[in-house]
Amino acid sequence: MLEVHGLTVRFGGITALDGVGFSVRRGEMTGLIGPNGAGKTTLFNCLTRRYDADAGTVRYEGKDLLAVPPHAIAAAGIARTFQNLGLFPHMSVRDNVLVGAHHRGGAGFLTASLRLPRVRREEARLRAEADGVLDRLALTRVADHPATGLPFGTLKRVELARALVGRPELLLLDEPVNGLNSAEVGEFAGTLRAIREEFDVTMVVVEHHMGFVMGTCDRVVCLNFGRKIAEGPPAEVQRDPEVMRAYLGTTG
Amino acid sequence: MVGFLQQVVEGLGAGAIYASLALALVLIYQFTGIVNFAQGELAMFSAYIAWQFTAAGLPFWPALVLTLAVSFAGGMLIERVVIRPVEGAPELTVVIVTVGLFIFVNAAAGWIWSFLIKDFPNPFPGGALEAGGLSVGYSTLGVMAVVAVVMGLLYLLFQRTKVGLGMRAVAANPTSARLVGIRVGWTLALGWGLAATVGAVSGVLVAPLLFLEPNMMGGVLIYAFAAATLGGFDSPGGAVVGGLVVGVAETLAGAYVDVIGSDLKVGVPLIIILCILLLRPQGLFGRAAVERA
Amino acid sequence: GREETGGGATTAAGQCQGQQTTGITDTSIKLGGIYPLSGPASAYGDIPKGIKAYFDYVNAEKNGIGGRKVEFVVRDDGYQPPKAVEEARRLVEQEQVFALFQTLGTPSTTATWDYANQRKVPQVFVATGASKWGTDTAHPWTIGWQPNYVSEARVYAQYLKQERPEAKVAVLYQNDDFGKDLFGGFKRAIDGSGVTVVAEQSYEVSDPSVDPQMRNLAESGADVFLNITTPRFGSQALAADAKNTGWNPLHIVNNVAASITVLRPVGFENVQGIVSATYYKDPNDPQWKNDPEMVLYYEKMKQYVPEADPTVPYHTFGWAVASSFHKAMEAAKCPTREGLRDSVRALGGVQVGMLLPGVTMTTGADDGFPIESMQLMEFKGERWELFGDVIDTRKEFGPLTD
Amino acid sequence: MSGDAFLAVEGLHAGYGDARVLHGVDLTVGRGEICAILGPNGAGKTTLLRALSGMIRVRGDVRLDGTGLARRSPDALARQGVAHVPEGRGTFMPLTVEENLRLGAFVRRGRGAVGADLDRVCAYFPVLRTRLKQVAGSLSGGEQQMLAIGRALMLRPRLLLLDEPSLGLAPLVTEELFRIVRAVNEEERTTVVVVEQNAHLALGVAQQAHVLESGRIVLSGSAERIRADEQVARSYLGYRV
Amino acid sequence: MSGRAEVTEKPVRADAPGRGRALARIAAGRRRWIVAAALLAVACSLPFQLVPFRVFQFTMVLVYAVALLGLNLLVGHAGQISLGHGAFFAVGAYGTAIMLDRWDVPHVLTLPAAAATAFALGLALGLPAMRLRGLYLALVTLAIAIFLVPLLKRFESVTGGSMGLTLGKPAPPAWTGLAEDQWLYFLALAVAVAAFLLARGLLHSRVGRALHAVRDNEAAAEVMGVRLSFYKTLAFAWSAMFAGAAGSVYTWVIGFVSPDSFAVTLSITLLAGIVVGGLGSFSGPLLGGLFVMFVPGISQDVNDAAPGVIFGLLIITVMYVAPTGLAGLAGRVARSTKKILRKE
Ligand SMILES: Nc1ncnc2c1ncn2[C@@H]1O[C@H](COP(=O)(O)OP(=O)(O)OP(=O)(O)O)[C@@H](O)[C@H]1O
Ligand SMILES: Nc1ncnc2c1ncn2[C@@H]1O[C@H](COP(=O)(O)OP(=O)(O)OP(=O)(O)O)[C@@H](O)[C@H]1O
Ligand SMILES: [Mg+2]
Ligand SMILES: [Mg+2]
Repeated sequence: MLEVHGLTVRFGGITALDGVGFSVRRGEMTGLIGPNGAGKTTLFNCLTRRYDADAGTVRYEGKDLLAVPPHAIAAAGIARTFQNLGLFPHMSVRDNVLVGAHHRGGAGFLTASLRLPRVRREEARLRAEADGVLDRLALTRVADHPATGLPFGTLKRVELARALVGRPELLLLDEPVNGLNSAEVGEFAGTLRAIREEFDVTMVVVEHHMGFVMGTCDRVVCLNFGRKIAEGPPAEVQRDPEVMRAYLGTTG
Repeated sequence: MVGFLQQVVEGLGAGAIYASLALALVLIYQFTGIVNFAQGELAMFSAYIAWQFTAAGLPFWPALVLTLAVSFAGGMLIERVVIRPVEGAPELTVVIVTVGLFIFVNAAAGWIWSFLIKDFPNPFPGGALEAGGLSVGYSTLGVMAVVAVVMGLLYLLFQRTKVGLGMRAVAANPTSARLVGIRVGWTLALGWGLAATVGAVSGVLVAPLLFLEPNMMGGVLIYAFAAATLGGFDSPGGAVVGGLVVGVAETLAGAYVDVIGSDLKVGVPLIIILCILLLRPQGLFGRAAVERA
Repeated sequence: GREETGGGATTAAGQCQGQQTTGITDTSIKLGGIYPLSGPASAYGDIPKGIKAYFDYVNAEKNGIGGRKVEFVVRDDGYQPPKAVEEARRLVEQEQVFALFQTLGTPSTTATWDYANQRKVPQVFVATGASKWGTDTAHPWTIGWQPNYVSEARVYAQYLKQERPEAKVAVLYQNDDFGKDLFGGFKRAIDGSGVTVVAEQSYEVSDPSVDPQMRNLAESGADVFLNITTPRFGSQALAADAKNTGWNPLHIVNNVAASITVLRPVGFENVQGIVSATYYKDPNDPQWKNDPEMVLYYEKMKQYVPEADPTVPYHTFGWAVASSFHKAMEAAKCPTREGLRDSVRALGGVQVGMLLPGVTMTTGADDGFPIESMQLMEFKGERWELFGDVIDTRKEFGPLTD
Repeated sequence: MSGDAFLAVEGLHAGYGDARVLHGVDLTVGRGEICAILGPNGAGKTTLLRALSGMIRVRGDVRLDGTGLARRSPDALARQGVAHVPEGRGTFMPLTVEENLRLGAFVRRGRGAVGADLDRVCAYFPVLRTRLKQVAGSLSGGEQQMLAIGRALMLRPRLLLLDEPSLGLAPLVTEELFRIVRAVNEEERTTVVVVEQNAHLALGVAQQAHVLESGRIVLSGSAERIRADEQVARSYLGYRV
Repeated sequence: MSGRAEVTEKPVRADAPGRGRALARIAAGRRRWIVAAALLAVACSLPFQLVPFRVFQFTMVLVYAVALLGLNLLVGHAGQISLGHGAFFAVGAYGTAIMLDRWDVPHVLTLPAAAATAFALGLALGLPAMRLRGLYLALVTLAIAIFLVPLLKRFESVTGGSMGLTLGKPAPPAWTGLAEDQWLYFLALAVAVAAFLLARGLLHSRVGRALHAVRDNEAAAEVMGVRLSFYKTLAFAWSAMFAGAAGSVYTWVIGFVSPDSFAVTLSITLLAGIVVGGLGSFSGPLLGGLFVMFVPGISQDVNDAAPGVIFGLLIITVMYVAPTGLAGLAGRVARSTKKILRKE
């Protein structure tokens, strides 16, 4: 479904990604790990066209993803969450989630301002769907709360809901279990597995929580200094000496 | 050719005036992140204070020193009394407060000193330096020199001093600034005080050239905005270069492009700014904000 | 209340029967004025202080105008026409004024005169010199006072035609109704003579400085410079002319910027020999030091508006226009709005103390301009020196039609 | 224990506007101790640290080394030697990494000592040394987290408040982090309050620990006792790294 | 809107409380309609209760409210600052004036034409301008507003130059039996209500959310599929359109346009009006209109020697008391009275 080839991104003197290549199969859950500053988030930013690649190709469902304009990524079926949260602070949780469904609506300035029946129907449909996802992620109670002032863990869930309501085929999660205690991580891992079935979505997850990665991912890619240093089933990567040296340390 | 060069020189002279106020704008923007609409009026008010001192019989230079001191204190006071209550409010709220301040100061000056033009002493000699057919007024040279000095001092302040670092930290993230022990309130007040002082320098430079009355700085403010926008709102050097570019462009366009004429010459800086900003949205010397998802 | 007429005890009887008496009783008369007390034009906001001083003095010491105490309500329009409309309506409908006495500025007056004329409210002695107040026939209730800008332009044109028949003139003018009117009048007045305009530059009130314009004008090598500006720009233009030693034209400055207060900051040594024209007395001019009206003015200003500075010429202007109103009201046959309307249109050589000797107010069926005479003056030493005769532009150029 | 209480908190109430979050928290931390706070998502851990560093208004008594601190502003507390690594890191985005670090030592005097500490922090987190002139906003999430910790250490604090310091750090760095915390604690007798989801590591360095739930402390004790608690084990120690 | 929602949050099932809240929302929605209807009724009765001069004042309040509604769309909802909206107001006003003056276009037709002109101009200027951020955009729009004044003076044959144009006002049809002031008031009211409904529709939709998203976090909005340039440019154009429509009604009401009526002060007044009224709120434009209309007069009543001193102080004070605008203040007051009432 996703094929990354020789992807390189530079910022001034820093090479954040250096010829990275891997592929993701449909339905698979891929873990992306690596030391801080290895280029994981940068890779996500490339896939969602926030950054331009200096070299390399990305094919998504056979299309050249790097030729897709940033705002069309969502419609192409890719959604993501952000490492440091990318919510809309002055909007309610529900509205935040509804923005995730933006590309699925068709109302324009004129039709919306006139409140045509078509627009109302579409609005009602998306609202129902958003409420469904909020419910699914146990966010109903905070649906009308503005997206500031909620605990970090909750906000991470709001981001997930926002991504899901866009009905993505490929979901990119950047450190989703940050700030959760281990029981919550376990719960979240369960939710994620269920969602994967329910929404039939392929996922790439960046995470430093190795328990979570080992427990949920089918395959793991490890980056270091912008280069891929390992790829394979979690248990294998975990034992990889270079991964241990660069990333996991001894307790791995 | 000499005529052309002379126009350029005159444009630089006008530009230096715009730059002088732009420096104060940039200063405030640097550490509060707002544009201060009242900056020009505060400069005008400082000029009146200087006038009041000289009218009371003080010689120019002591009057100037006193004025700078009063302006500094006044700037700090304004921050404490007027800006402080809206600290932390949305940015536009603060901007509108400065609009209110603009209206207030302008009206107050008229009320106190009337709208009659005041006789303001010129600190620089009247003549002009003649060289190669060009003539540059001593006051123009004086203004340029002062602006250059102020710019240099501001640069040192921002980049080389702890106070400057603290100010930039406050602008970047007031909450964190507090956490590392910066007295945010006082830093902001200090910033306003400094900006008012720089503004006072501008007002005193401008008053003998444009003639002192309450509306003196209105037009200058507009051009100072243009200068700061062009140069980048976070760079003192940019403000000065921006001011000079605006001054020269406007002068030349008014003089040589007939369709523009003197009535539409205000449009020239506009077009330059648009063109430059489209290429560099952060202004000529401004730093682009780093954005990470 | 929303009644149309009859605000007070009716004093209209006989031939005045049935005329409007809103705002006037046997003991009072209520006037409303609109000025920019705030905003960029607030310098003109000093005018009503002079008016107030005059009316307070008349009320207290002369038992008002013909026994009627004057109440003068001032409203602020910030020099914005929509605000002027609002304030005019407030004065007429809520304050129930007898007349609008002075609305300042061409735009504000233009925005309100349809209303005033529809409601048949006198709008007298408006504070703007546009020529349309006198030439327009559809607005009989509105009339100006000060010499219109075209007349003033004619005075300068006349002077040049006589003294410098071959003059090449450079003009700086404010790009608004005032500058355009005066400059347009000048161009028409020199039409067909040897006097020519060789360079013109305009400026906006929002410009910081007119230095660039002055530079361009200097290049023209003109031998006369006509300075059509408001005070601060007037000073700037005078200073620029003085600074430029390579260009020494005859400098004519228009009346609006001719006050001593505009010249002083430039330095008297730099403004010797400049020419202007005037119609009322400058409070800063030593030659009026012992003039009885000026003495009275200083005394009453100090007495009734002690916080105002009597040397501000706008105060003097206000005093002059208020005393002009006094005369016009006294001359009215009926103490009614119609009476005032007719009176201001039938002034016959009315003398007003604060006007220059020889300058009088005259209007008639075919003449809607109360003051049309001015006298030229030249700056010498520390004061203006009047020279030549008072020029009655009506006589010289014929009535103004437009 | 309370005989040498360096930080003593009594009946602490705090919240945001109408929302009350902490309902009377009592807590003492001995001089030179490390104290770990555990608790579920939304329990009020961040709020507690914010209250301790003066970022939010509080009701109740907070004493640092005997002096009352409640209602002091964060900058005053920083001058008292309280350093806070806040949730969200509080990076000065447009400033360089070096400027960020130097700001950590803003209230200290003596250029030399500050320079030495800069070196020390760079030794702790070698990535930062290579990035000193880089704009801090462009750092990766984990790098910014290191920067935040480094900035707090630059103060040479007497009391160090760490809000989920391991957030976004790679496992190797997380371990290193706790070694650093212990080292700082031992070398400088810095008292530390650490909120941490990685309970294993936190309890590993801490002498005492508290569990916060819904704004109340529901369990306190020595680190070993807490570690042994069954409920804690289920909630916080389940997933082993 | 829901400042008091539960904040202590634990993963919960959505059940009764969720449903109850939905019901409450519907009830609140109905209440809002009742309030709106009452407000409209009051608005319709105003011209029969007040002296013509007051009616005129309220007509102008509505004119400003329409312009502020547009500005609110841009500044409050899309987060883009414009210091040049007076220019679009002027374009609408002058467009109408020129149509009336040169071609005798019937009054009603001038409004859509003027609004369309402003829209087109907004679009044309929005395309390049929307590449700019915050302050830079604000200052470029300010420059546009400044430039417009000499431009209007330059093309004297069309615009009447600095003398401006004087125009006739729309006459009330005989069947209405209304006076001119009342008729103008109702025209302005109709335009305001229409503008309000349009803006409401816009904001309670996908488009409105997209604008809010752009305002709050551009990067995230784009990832969600919001095309930044499109939404920013169209928000600018729509906002210009509202300002243009307001300008058109202005010309009907005042019957006179001149360049000096549309100087920079107008643009700054508009921005101040919407910030004082309350950015991003529905009542903000109306409250802002009331402020812009009535406060200068009040200032003069307090101090007629220098009304600016009072006006400036009032702006500062309002921002001090109500940093999020009068609408926010009104909301706070309403909430706390409700709370007090409930406690009784
Ligand atoms: N806009 C930018 N400008 C300059 N450098 C950048 C920029 N974005 C990323 N970098 C650099 O690229 C490197 C990779 O960053 P990235 O955010 O991809 O790391 P990461 O693998 O996600 O790390 P972490 O686990 O800490 O989140 C970092 O060293 C960072 O400093
Ligand atoms: N800025 C704020 N405004 C309003 N409410 C807030 C704010 N910050 C936190 N809260 C509320 O305070 C409560 C406690 O939050 P806090 O952030 O202290 O929890 P936490 O234990 O740190 O959770 P986490 O593990 O997710 O970081 C939450 O219910 C939250 O909604
Ligand atoms: Mg990352
Ligand atoms: Mg927290």
